[in-house]
Amino acid sequence: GSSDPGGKDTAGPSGGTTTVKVGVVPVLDVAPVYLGEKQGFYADRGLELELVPAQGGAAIVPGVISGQFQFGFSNTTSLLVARSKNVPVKAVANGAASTGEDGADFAAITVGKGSPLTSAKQLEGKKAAVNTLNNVCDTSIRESVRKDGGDPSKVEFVEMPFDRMPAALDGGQVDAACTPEPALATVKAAGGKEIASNFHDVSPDLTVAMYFTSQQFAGKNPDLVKKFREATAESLKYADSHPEEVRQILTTYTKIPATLLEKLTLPRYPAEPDRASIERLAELGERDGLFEKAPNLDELLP
Amino acid sequence: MGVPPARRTSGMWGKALLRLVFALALPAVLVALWWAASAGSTNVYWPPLRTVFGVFPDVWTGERLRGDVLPSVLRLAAGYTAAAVAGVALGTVIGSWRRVRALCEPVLEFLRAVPPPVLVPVIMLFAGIGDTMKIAVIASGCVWPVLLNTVEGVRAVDPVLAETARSYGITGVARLRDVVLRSASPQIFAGLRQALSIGIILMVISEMFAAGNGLGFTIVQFQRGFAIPDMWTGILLLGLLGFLLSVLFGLAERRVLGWYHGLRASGRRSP
Amino acid sequence: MLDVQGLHKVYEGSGRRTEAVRDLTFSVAAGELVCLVGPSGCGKTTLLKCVGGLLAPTAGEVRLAGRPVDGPPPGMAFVFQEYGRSLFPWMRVGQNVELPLKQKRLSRQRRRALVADALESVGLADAAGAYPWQLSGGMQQRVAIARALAYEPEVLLMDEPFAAVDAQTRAELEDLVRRLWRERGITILFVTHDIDEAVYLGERVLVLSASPTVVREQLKVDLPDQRDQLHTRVNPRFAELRTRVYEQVQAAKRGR
Amino acid sequence: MLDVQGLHKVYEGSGRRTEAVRDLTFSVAAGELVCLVGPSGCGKTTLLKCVGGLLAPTAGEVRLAGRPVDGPPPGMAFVFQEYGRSLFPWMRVGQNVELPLKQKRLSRQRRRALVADALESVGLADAAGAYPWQLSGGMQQRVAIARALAYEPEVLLMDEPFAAVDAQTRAELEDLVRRLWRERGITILFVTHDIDEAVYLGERVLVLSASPTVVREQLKVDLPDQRDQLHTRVNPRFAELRTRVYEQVQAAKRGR
Amino acid sequence: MRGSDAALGAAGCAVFVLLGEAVPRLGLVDEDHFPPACRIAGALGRELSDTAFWSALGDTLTGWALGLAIAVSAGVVAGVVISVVPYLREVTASTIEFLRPIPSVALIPLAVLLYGTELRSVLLLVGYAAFWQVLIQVLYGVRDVDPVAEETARSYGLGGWARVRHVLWPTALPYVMTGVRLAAAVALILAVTAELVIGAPGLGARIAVAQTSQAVPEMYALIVVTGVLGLLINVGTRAVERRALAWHQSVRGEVAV
Ligand SMILES: Nc1ncnc2c1ncn2[C@@H]1O[C@H](COP(=O)(O)OP(=O)(O)OP(=O)(O)O)[C@@H](O)[C@H]1O
Ligand SMILES: Nc1ncnc2c1ncn2[C@@H]1O[C@H](COP(=O)(O)OP(=O)(O)OP(=O)(O)O)[C@@H](O)[C@H]1O
Ligand SMILES: [Mg+2]
Ligand SMILES: [Mg+2]
Repeated sequence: GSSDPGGKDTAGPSGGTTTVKVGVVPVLDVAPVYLGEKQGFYADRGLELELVPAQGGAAIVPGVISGQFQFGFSNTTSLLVARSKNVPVKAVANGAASTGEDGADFAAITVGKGSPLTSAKQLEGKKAAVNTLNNVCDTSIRESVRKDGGDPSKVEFVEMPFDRMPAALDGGQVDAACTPEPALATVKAAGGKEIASNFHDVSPDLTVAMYFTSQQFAGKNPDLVKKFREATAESLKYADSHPEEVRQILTTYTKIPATLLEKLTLPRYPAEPDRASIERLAELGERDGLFEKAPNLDELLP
Repeated sequence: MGVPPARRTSGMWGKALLRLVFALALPAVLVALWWAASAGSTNVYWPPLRTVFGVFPDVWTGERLRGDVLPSVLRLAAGYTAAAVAGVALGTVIGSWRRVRALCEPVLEFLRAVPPPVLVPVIMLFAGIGDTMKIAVIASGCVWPVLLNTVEGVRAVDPVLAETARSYGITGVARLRDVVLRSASPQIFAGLRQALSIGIILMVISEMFAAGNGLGFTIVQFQRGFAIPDMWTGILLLGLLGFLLSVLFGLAERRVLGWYHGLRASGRRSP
Repeated sequence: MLDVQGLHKVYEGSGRRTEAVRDLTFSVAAGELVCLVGPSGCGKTTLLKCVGGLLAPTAGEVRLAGRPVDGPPPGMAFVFQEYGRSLFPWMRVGQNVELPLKQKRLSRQRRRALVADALESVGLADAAGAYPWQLSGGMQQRVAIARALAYEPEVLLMDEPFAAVDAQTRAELEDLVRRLWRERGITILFVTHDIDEAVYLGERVLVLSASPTVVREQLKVDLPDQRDQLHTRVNPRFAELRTRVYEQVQAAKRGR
Repeated sequence: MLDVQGLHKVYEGSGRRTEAVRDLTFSVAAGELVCLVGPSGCGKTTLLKCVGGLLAPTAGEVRLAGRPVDGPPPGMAFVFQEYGRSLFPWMRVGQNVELPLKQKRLSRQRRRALVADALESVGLADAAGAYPWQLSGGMQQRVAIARALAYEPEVLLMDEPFAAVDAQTRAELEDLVRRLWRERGITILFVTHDIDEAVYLGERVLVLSASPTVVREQLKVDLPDQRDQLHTRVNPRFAELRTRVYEQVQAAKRGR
Repeated sequence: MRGSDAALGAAGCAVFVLLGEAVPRLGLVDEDHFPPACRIAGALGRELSDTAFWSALGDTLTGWALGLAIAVSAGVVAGVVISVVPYLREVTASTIEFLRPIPSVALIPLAVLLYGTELRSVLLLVGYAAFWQVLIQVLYGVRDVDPVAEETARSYGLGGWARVRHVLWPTALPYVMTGVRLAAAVALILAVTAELVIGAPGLGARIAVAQTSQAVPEMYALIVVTGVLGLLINVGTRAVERRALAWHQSVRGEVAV
């Protein structure tokens, strides 16, 4: 294998269209690319998408860096952390954003059925589950606690995959959890409650995740990147205005049970990342020690 | 007419020195190769070995050693011991009775094939998210090589030895302790050695879930935090830990299997 | 004491079927010393294992002291033809001899004495600390004998126990066995290929036919009870008996 | 042909040091049949293994046809005292006998013939398809002998090869060995505990002392070359020789 | 006899399934998180009728079989060479012990870096993990050669290769069979894990999707599939063993009597 990020072997033009591999996490956030592909937004620009579902950054970032994927999907904080360690990632398009409605976001701090906890402040001295430590979940929960007048350093964080959180809440192994959809709907269906909208608390327009590529690839293939960005922006716009189709497309690449599907709160899919919210996230990250020095956003953002 | 004692001791030192050279030669060559191959690397995931060595002392001293390595090693010890005991006990039962084996084997084979990363959540349901869970995960992976090797070792007891024991009324615990387990011990040790490295691997996997400290936890954090050289130091440390444990294991093995090594060596041309 | 009735044994497996023993009927009185001879492969070991409860007969029955044998009876010792493989390689010689005694719940002191005694009597007093695989073939065989003797059995089954020792040692061991037998009143079933040995040792010699095996002849050895290597072997009756047995074995071998 | 010079062998390991052979010097002419007798544990097997290049002596030298032995010389066959363990349990009897022949690159046809012949001559023609562990002790030993014979060796080392067979078979095998030796002019070193056998078979009998071992006596067997079980054994010279050897063995054993 | 074994095995499985039904039904764990066996069976039925499932199964099996084949052949060859060549064992011991405990999961970034989510990436991880299982078993197995058998072979002038083939290999075979059984499961585990984490197509990727989608019964159904695969693989290796080791005490001892 070569570390040449040109992606020649897979991204070579074939009859006018170029195949690009995109590493994605099979969750709600990436519905727009699936939808956009179906709608032909990418094909219109001569792009053929090959969407490769992976579990997370551990697989996607090295894949993009080495050119095995041309683009990848990642949450914003991870990209900030990567950037701060001089990993040459470059955001190219927006991913998903907070709904901007407190109490009706697509992710929330939840507690199990019958829990006495009702507000973020009460998390002091309690255990909260996050999918990865030192990432957007704990940063945002800390912010929620802070905003509620509590001391975030007193919250204990435990790492576990989102899908285990409903079980952990029920079993009393953790007191609260950072649950995006569909874990959120699962918790609610089991009688759990939302006690705060942690993403919203960071910024109502929080850009939670973005699509990115490697700096090298972006430098060598500005055209391709531009096409991808445009197509993605169009897809995002389309998705934002056609929530039913989003729900529909979810059934093609996820196995979300039909009973949950209707209850899901969808994220917003703005066409462009919200720089202010990302700056806020970087500030919080620096404060929580995710990185020593806030990364240069100009290098990261498109 | 023996070798004079002075020469014998110097021979002993010579042997120890030779063993040291044997142990270090190949690693030295490999490290040199790695060093040379990675020297000019700019790839973040493939840092120059020099950088890795450079950060090693900073990463793995003081607090980390006590706060991360020690708990991991303790969990490993607990899980490994549990697996060894369970594997040998269960293996002896299954190996001794064909019908028990026929009854249990399908279910065991089923469980054996379930990947730990998907098994961990299930174990979490029953064992919570604390150390119990991690120990259970380690044990659940280590047990297989011990179990399989014990079963096969027990099945292969020399029929003449088995008959000897039977004819002298050596049954029950004595038969188990003095005949069956001893006879199977070379194979059991093969399993125990396998389990050792699997234990380390599962220690890492178990700490990828719901952990707050530990060697595996730290490595995963480094990986997620893109502290790639630090991550490599963690991998090196895992290797070192494996090597260290295998040296200890070798000492134990030499004690327990002394008879076996002597027996097998008795056919070699020069003793 | 020991009753073998219509014993029949067929080995089956790995694509082979061997009728090792066709029909054996004989009995051994309590405290008797019976020698078994017969052509190689005729089923002596098979018979001994059936008597010792180590092998289930295909048909027929073995009774010991009136009770049918369906497992090794207590108070029985077995010296295997495969002496080397019947010693536990992970135990030193002393431990090998001691192990069955532990099972008998003897005191440590008594065990020590018995082990030392038995090893002494087979001429291996100074090999107690060696592993079996550090010994020569003959020494291993003597360890196996020592183990059986130390056990102080009531019934002793020996399968060519002196095959690997030199003539002189063999003579000594023969006398040892006879002495123990006379002193303790043990019942002994002794398989041997050495016809002189069979006649010298036994009260009775059983000659087996070639496989599929039946009892070809039972010979009472009417030599005086007190035997010794020098006089007994030159006794004309001894010569007669040994010639008789030899003829029978020869006939048995040809007779297949 | 074979020269053993000041052979010395010490076993060390697992907390024991045994001086098995102290100082052995003797030689065997090409085409000679020499029998070795000596007390159990005196180092006969050790000696044989040194001669066969399987064991490195602690001191001294073994030369075969002028060349020092430092590994098994080609054209040599060995019948081990532990016959049972020297047969490969994963091969059937026929394959066990055939394996060394394959190594000699004989044609398939020739191998077949040799295997069938050898098995026939030890009386195991119909056991070719059995696994060794399906055979009786004596049968296993005969397979080991058949393997050595089929190999058509120039030098044949046999370590108590007839210990587990009955008297009649033993006599037949003795005659077989003598016949092959005479026909093929093989050099044979033959370890036995049976003194009659040593005298009957050998051109010369070497009596070893007890361990630590030296050569105690070398006895030329001046019996006629043409021997047979009936006449040779009643030859008065035979009786003289065997008494002589017996005395030596007895003395050797006491002499420790 | 073979039939009664199968019946016993089926009985064991039945008890296991009943346990899987009873534990959630009795409320020992929450049904939502550990669905009873019948619901898993339902999900399994849906999976089995989905063509995508079958192609995923095919992908997983391809990765498994190739990875296992590589690991077994490399492990056997390396093990034999290391044991046969003088001093090689001493020289390589420390390196082997160093490399063995390095978890494949830690190598995932490296694998992705080299091969992306292609099959080769899965093969690297599968091969790396399964190789050690075979190697260690071979090393221990080779050591088990009976000295008398070895001497016999040498005395008859069997050369190096013939000794490996006729003495060393049959002796080590029981160990190797255990090694292959261990490796087969590890290879399956790693194939699924690699797919799960790096998203190479296969059962693992489907499990990942089921997990992130909160489709609990589907996830368990897929886990059951991997377990059943392991079971079938074992049936296969046992059958091979019965033929290849017919001479060995472990097999013949259970045939007789
Ligand atoms: N485990 C076995 N499986 C199959 N056949 C066997 C087995 N053991 C013995 N036999 C067969 O049974 C017959 C009798 O064997 P046995 O060992 O009883 O003979 P034996 O009289 O002790 O002979 P020997 O004097 O040579 O020791 C032989 O033909 C042998 O091939
Ligand atoms: N592998 C070994 N390790 C240590 N000591 C050994 C080993 N093999 C033999 N010996 C010792 O060497 C001495 C001679 O043994 P050897 O086997 O040569 O005797 P032998 O003459 O063949 O006896 P036998 O007639 O009983 O077979 C014995 O005292 C024995 O204990
Ligand atoms: Mg027998
Ligand atoms: Mg010997």
